[in-house]
Amino acid sequence: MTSMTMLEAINATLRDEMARDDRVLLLGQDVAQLGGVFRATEGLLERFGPDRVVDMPLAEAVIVGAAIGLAAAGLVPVAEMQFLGFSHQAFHQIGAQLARMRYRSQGRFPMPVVLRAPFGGGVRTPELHSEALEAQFVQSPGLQVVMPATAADAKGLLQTAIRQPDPVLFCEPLRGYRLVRDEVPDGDAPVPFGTARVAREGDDVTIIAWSAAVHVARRAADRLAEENISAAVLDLRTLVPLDEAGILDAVAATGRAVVVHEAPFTGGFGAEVVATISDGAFYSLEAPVARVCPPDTPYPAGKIEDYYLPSVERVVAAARATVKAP
Amino acid sequence: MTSMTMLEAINATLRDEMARDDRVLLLGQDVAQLGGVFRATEGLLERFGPDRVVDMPLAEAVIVGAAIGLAAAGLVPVAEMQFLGFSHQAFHQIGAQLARMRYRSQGRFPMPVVLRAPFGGGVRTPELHSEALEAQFVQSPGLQVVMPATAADAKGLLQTAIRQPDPVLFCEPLRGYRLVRDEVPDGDAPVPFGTARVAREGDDVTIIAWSAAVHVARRAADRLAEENISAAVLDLRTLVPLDEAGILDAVAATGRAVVVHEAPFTGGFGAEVVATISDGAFYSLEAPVARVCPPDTPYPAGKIEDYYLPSVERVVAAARATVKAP
Amino acid sequence: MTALSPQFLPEHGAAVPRSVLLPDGTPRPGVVPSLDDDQVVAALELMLLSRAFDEKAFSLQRQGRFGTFSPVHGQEASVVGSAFAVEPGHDWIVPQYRELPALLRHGLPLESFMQTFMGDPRGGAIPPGVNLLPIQIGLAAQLPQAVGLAWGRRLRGDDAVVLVYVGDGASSEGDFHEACNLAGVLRAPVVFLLQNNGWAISTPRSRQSAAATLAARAPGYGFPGVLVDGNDLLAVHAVVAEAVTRARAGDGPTLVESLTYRVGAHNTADDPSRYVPGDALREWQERDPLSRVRGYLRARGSWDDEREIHAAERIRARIDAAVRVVESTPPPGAPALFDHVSAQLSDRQRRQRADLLAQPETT
Amino acid sequence: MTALSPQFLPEHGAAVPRSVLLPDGTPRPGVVPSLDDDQVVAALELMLLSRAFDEKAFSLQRQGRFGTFSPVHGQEASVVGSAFAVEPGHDWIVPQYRELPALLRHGLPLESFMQTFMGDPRGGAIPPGVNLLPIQIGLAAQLPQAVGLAWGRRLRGDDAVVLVYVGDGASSEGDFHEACNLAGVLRAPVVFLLQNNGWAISTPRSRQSAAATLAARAPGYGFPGVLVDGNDLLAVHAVVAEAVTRARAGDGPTLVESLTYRVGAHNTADDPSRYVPGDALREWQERDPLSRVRGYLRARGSWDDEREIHAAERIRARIDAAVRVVESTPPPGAPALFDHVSAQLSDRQRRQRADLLAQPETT
Ligand SMILES: Cc1ncc(C[n+]2csc(CCOP(=O)(O)OP(=O)(O)O)c2C)c(N)n1
Ligand SMILES: Cc1ncc(C[n+]2csc(CCOP(=O)(O)OP(=O)(O)O)c2C)c(N)n1
Ligand SMILES: [Mg+2]
Ligand SMILES: [Mg+2]
Repeated sequence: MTSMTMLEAINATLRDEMARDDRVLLLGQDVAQLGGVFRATEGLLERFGPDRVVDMPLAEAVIVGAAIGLAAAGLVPVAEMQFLGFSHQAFHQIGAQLARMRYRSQGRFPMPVVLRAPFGGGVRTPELHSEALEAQFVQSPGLQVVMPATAADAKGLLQTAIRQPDPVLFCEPLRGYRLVRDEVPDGDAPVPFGTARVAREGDDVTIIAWSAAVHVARRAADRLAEENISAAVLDLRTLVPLDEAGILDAVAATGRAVVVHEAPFTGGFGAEVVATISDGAFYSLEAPVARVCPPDTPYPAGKIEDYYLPSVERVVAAARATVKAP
Repeated sequence: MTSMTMLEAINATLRDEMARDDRVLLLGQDVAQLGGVFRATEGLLERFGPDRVVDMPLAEAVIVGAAIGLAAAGLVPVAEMQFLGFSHQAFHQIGAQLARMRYRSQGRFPMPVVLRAPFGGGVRTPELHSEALEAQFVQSPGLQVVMPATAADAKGLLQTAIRQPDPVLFCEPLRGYRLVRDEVPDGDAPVPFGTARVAREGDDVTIIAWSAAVHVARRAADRLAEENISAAVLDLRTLVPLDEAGILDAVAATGRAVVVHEAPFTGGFGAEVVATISDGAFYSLEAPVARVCPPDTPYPAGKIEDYYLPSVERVVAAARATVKAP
Repeated sequence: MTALSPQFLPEHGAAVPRSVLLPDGTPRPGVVPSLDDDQVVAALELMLLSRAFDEKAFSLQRQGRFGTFSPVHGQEASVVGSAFAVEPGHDWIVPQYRELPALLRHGLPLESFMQTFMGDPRGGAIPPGVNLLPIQIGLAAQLPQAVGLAWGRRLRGDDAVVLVYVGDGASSEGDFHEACNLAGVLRAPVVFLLQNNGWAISTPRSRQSAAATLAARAPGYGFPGVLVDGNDLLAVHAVVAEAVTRARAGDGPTLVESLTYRVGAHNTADDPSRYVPGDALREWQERDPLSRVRGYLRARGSWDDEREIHAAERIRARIDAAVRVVESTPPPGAPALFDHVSAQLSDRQRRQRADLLAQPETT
Repeated sequence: MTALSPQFLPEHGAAVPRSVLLPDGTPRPGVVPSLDDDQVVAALELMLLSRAFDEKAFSLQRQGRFGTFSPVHGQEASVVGSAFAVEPGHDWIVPQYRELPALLRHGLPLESFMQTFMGDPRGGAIPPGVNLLPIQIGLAAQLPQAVGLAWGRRLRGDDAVVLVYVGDGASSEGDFHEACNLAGVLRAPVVFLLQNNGWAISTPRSRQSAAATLAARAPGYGFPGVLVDGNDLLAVHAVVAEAVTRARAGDGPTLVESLTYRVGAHNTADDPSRYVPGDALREWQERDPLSRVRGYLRARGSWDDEREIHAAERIRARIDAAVRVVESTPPPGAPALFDHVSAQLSDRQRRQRADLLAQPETT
């Protein structure tokens, strides 16, 4: 085990995967010479050379499109979207192309492509850099959506993402890059997709979250403990595939749940979590599942960002209300 | 009242709105000379001339982007995406630009823009023409998502879409263009957004749907009636804004509900409907809300399309199971 | 203040198309054909097959036995001439959707192509060793993929060239620009074959772009651009072959604008009489690419009526056989929804699959 | 087979930048400046303001009083020279994000600009009569909008011209292509001012495109393209003024590539020493656009040390006043999340708003 920030874990994992498999190559804006605007790819150009760490022109669609072609040529591209918000420029290459290529070609062209994309609030970015857009990608059958919350999972899920043969959108929380630090297993430790992680045990209510919101949920659970409310925290890790059984078990154990995320309320992935619980745990549910998430407004400017994002207080309040519900 | 197909209703409404307000103009691929690949804009070039009915180059992003600029210049653009699937090429101009322009400019530039887009299954189109993508657009705060099921609503909702000052994604069901025919009110009959329509009364279960799926729901309700199950059908008409009160009332009346849509299961807007019901009608709900929708697979080729789309039989089976649930 | 006026003017985008054959098939003095007679005969037979298939597809479609199909009619020299400049099994072809004969030459079974247009997902299967990406419905989306493929093959150490097709309409998409620009930066071994057939459904080329030629875009990406008479098999072949040679040698991409014409409907659902001016159509009909090749070969004694009749028979037999095969193939069932979606289905997908198979029959 | 080789070659994209002033500010023989001395003085003062603001912004940012900001340093002639060619209150400017002095000249309060970079949504407000679209973070997305705006103003019957800025990096986006192409088709009254400052964050121009110049793309859209020395205020002004005249007269768009250099960091979060070669930087520092204008005006007796000192004082006072105003403005509260989202909030949004206001304080 080594203590690492998420950024360090991602950088080290990219390095190790590139060393392990010479078909792996990185492409994106500013990933080579600069080592990425957040230094996620720092040192990799020097180590692996310009054929494997490639600065691309400023054009997201051709970054994803080229990754599709590279995969068809037998390579394993890991492409960076400088920010998830700018993956919109490549949206037509993702759901309709990348995610469907295996299906369209009836298996001839599997797409072992990883799209890494930082996102998420709390760091006062300029406009369009922080949006939590995960729910816009889950309706692209064939695409897996991965959202690590810890440095250990950043490594384990990125190993899996690079090694398995289907496309992955790998969302990295900006807030976690340097602030999240935890013990990362050394060597091979791939984390299978579709296995949620119990981040904290608890009996009274289950708080379900992913990415940076997991840490909000944990802090809320700490706060709830002071009120003698025992809150479990479930970190989904991957939205597609979804660990339905893990969710249902966790909710069955407490009978009450709260979902927390950074995307706007209406149509956020929280709705899918609520619906999944409603489908599978209807009869064990004792109160409606609360959703703590931003309102249906555009991601705001820095000075009012804290009002928008789910706060520890709001999660605590929602959990408390859920527990107190008849 | 005049009996019309949806296509006729749309064509007539565009014509009348253009006659009413000379700021309204149409732009899109093949909308002028050809009158649209489905003839939705037939005759409008002849009537209003080439400054108001404009054939655009084959580039969706610039169609939406230009509409933004036209609106900033004081016009009321109605832009056609030839198929909703190709709005992906313009995705970055929709959520991050069109939907946010009023907010970004703090009210200086309202965006009275309508994006019309045919979509939906059942007509054996080539790839990428049929996908139900509505859930990918509901996470764009500022954008309204409108999904008429009838010719009357196609008119009434399109009138509202053109006359109110904020951007609208107006999704037109391909299957309904010529097959759906009903009585359309003459003259002014705008249908307010956010008001669901009770398409059929019923006591035992509420089937909630939008767009072409409303007709599947109605046929299922007919079938259920033969089994002495009285099913109500609620047509949401608009997903954003959502008629939460209408949904809750309809579900409270029966205590049981089924949601039907053409988009894939995971993260489809059905999840939001289930979550909305769970939030607001938890204690009156007697069984889990069933979701009848396609599996999490790519929109398929024509020969297997019928297995994919929600069928009358599947809706009937789901409603029956919901009613029989303890 | 002329010392400050633009260095680049619209008229700099103009060019006279390169050509080899005069309209009657006579070679221009001094040009050496880049294909020998056997090759030209093979090319002509492929063009004839394409023309015959267009007709068959229309008639099947009218009988409800075929889906929406876009004929090649008028563009046969453009498609076949270019396809003959790359090597099946080694080079790659990345199609738009109107290039049937190129796909056949590269090894796609006619049956697969037909299945696709009959709504059978299994038509998408591309046999191993057949170097094609699937046909593309999302216009221009194939171009970034083609550049990545060319780049990737070079990284993998082979000298394959990628020939990618795109229409005049699709060339207005952002993907066209992004792909050309990246190809220039990487000097990727790719040839962009822009088929300017005058139309994007009902939108004429003049309304698609104000550029004098689309080939003129190439210097803006740092590589050569060439305008060629797209109804001239030998000219298209020669120009593309030269581009392929450059690409293979590591000298980067070329943009080839093949000036041709869609002689007929956009597809089986289209009514071109609503927008195509009659005289333009007649003029281009007279410039039929098949006649030109026939004229060329006849003058060289390599083609005659008898050969034409035999070719037509063989072609009809091949097409009829393919129709029989695909029409007698049992339709795919519901499980096909889940085939090839991903290497492994998720728990949820497995449950969906089971539920679906347990469902009552669909009506 | 040279008779068939490409008509368009990479080298056709090369050009020598248009210029008016030599590096020391001496006008080239024979060129008549397009701005009178009062105008040039006003332009210089705006350039000085811009330079001073860059410094202020960096120091405020270091103190945590300002957000991520992209300085104009090195590009002042390019931004100011072009902005002086359009008429505030009549013509429109559509910015990318690195054009502060152009926005100021068109009437945006410095305070608004600062508010934006301090994370206050109210900074986005553009006063009525100030003809600007908001700054753009989604690169190149402003270009289609600018074309629509130009088209729309013409439809509304006025002869306004739209001047839209775009970076060399952003010019690789599909939106660049789609917008230029549509502008050509419509002959829209728009001037594309491409600021080629050598970098897109760490990506050098040579890695952004293989084109010899980016102005060479214009013929591919059917309109003129011009390469101009972007560090030469008078050359940029003259070239853009000519383009504006053309646009206003109905003769369509122009692509102006302004060749300049980002002398410093991409933004306050960037460390250019990781990638900018020192000699290039020094070379461009010597070609400082401000010095050139100073030299020009001094030689004409219209500028001296005293004027410089006075200007600096006025500028400092203006900036300090703006800082005071914005720092003493009470911060926006939670309700600002909902302001200007739409004409009317939905029931759901109203409930969300009420819930949020009833929530405990956020930490
Ligand atoms: C991205 C996208 N937008 C729109 C369409 C609808 N569409 C199908 S074919 C076509 C015209 C294509 O014109 P062109 O590229 O010139 O090819 P051609 O049909 O002439 O071979 C259009 C607009 C599409 N398939 N994809
Ligand atoms: C669509 C999009 N992709 C990526 C980014 C991230 N980004 C911000 S500035 C920048 C470089 C811009 O370069 P250029 O257009 O040359 O403008 P300059 O900064 O040189 O003025 C990048 C990549 C963005 N803002 N938008
Ligand atoms: Mg065409
Ligand atoms: Mg730049």
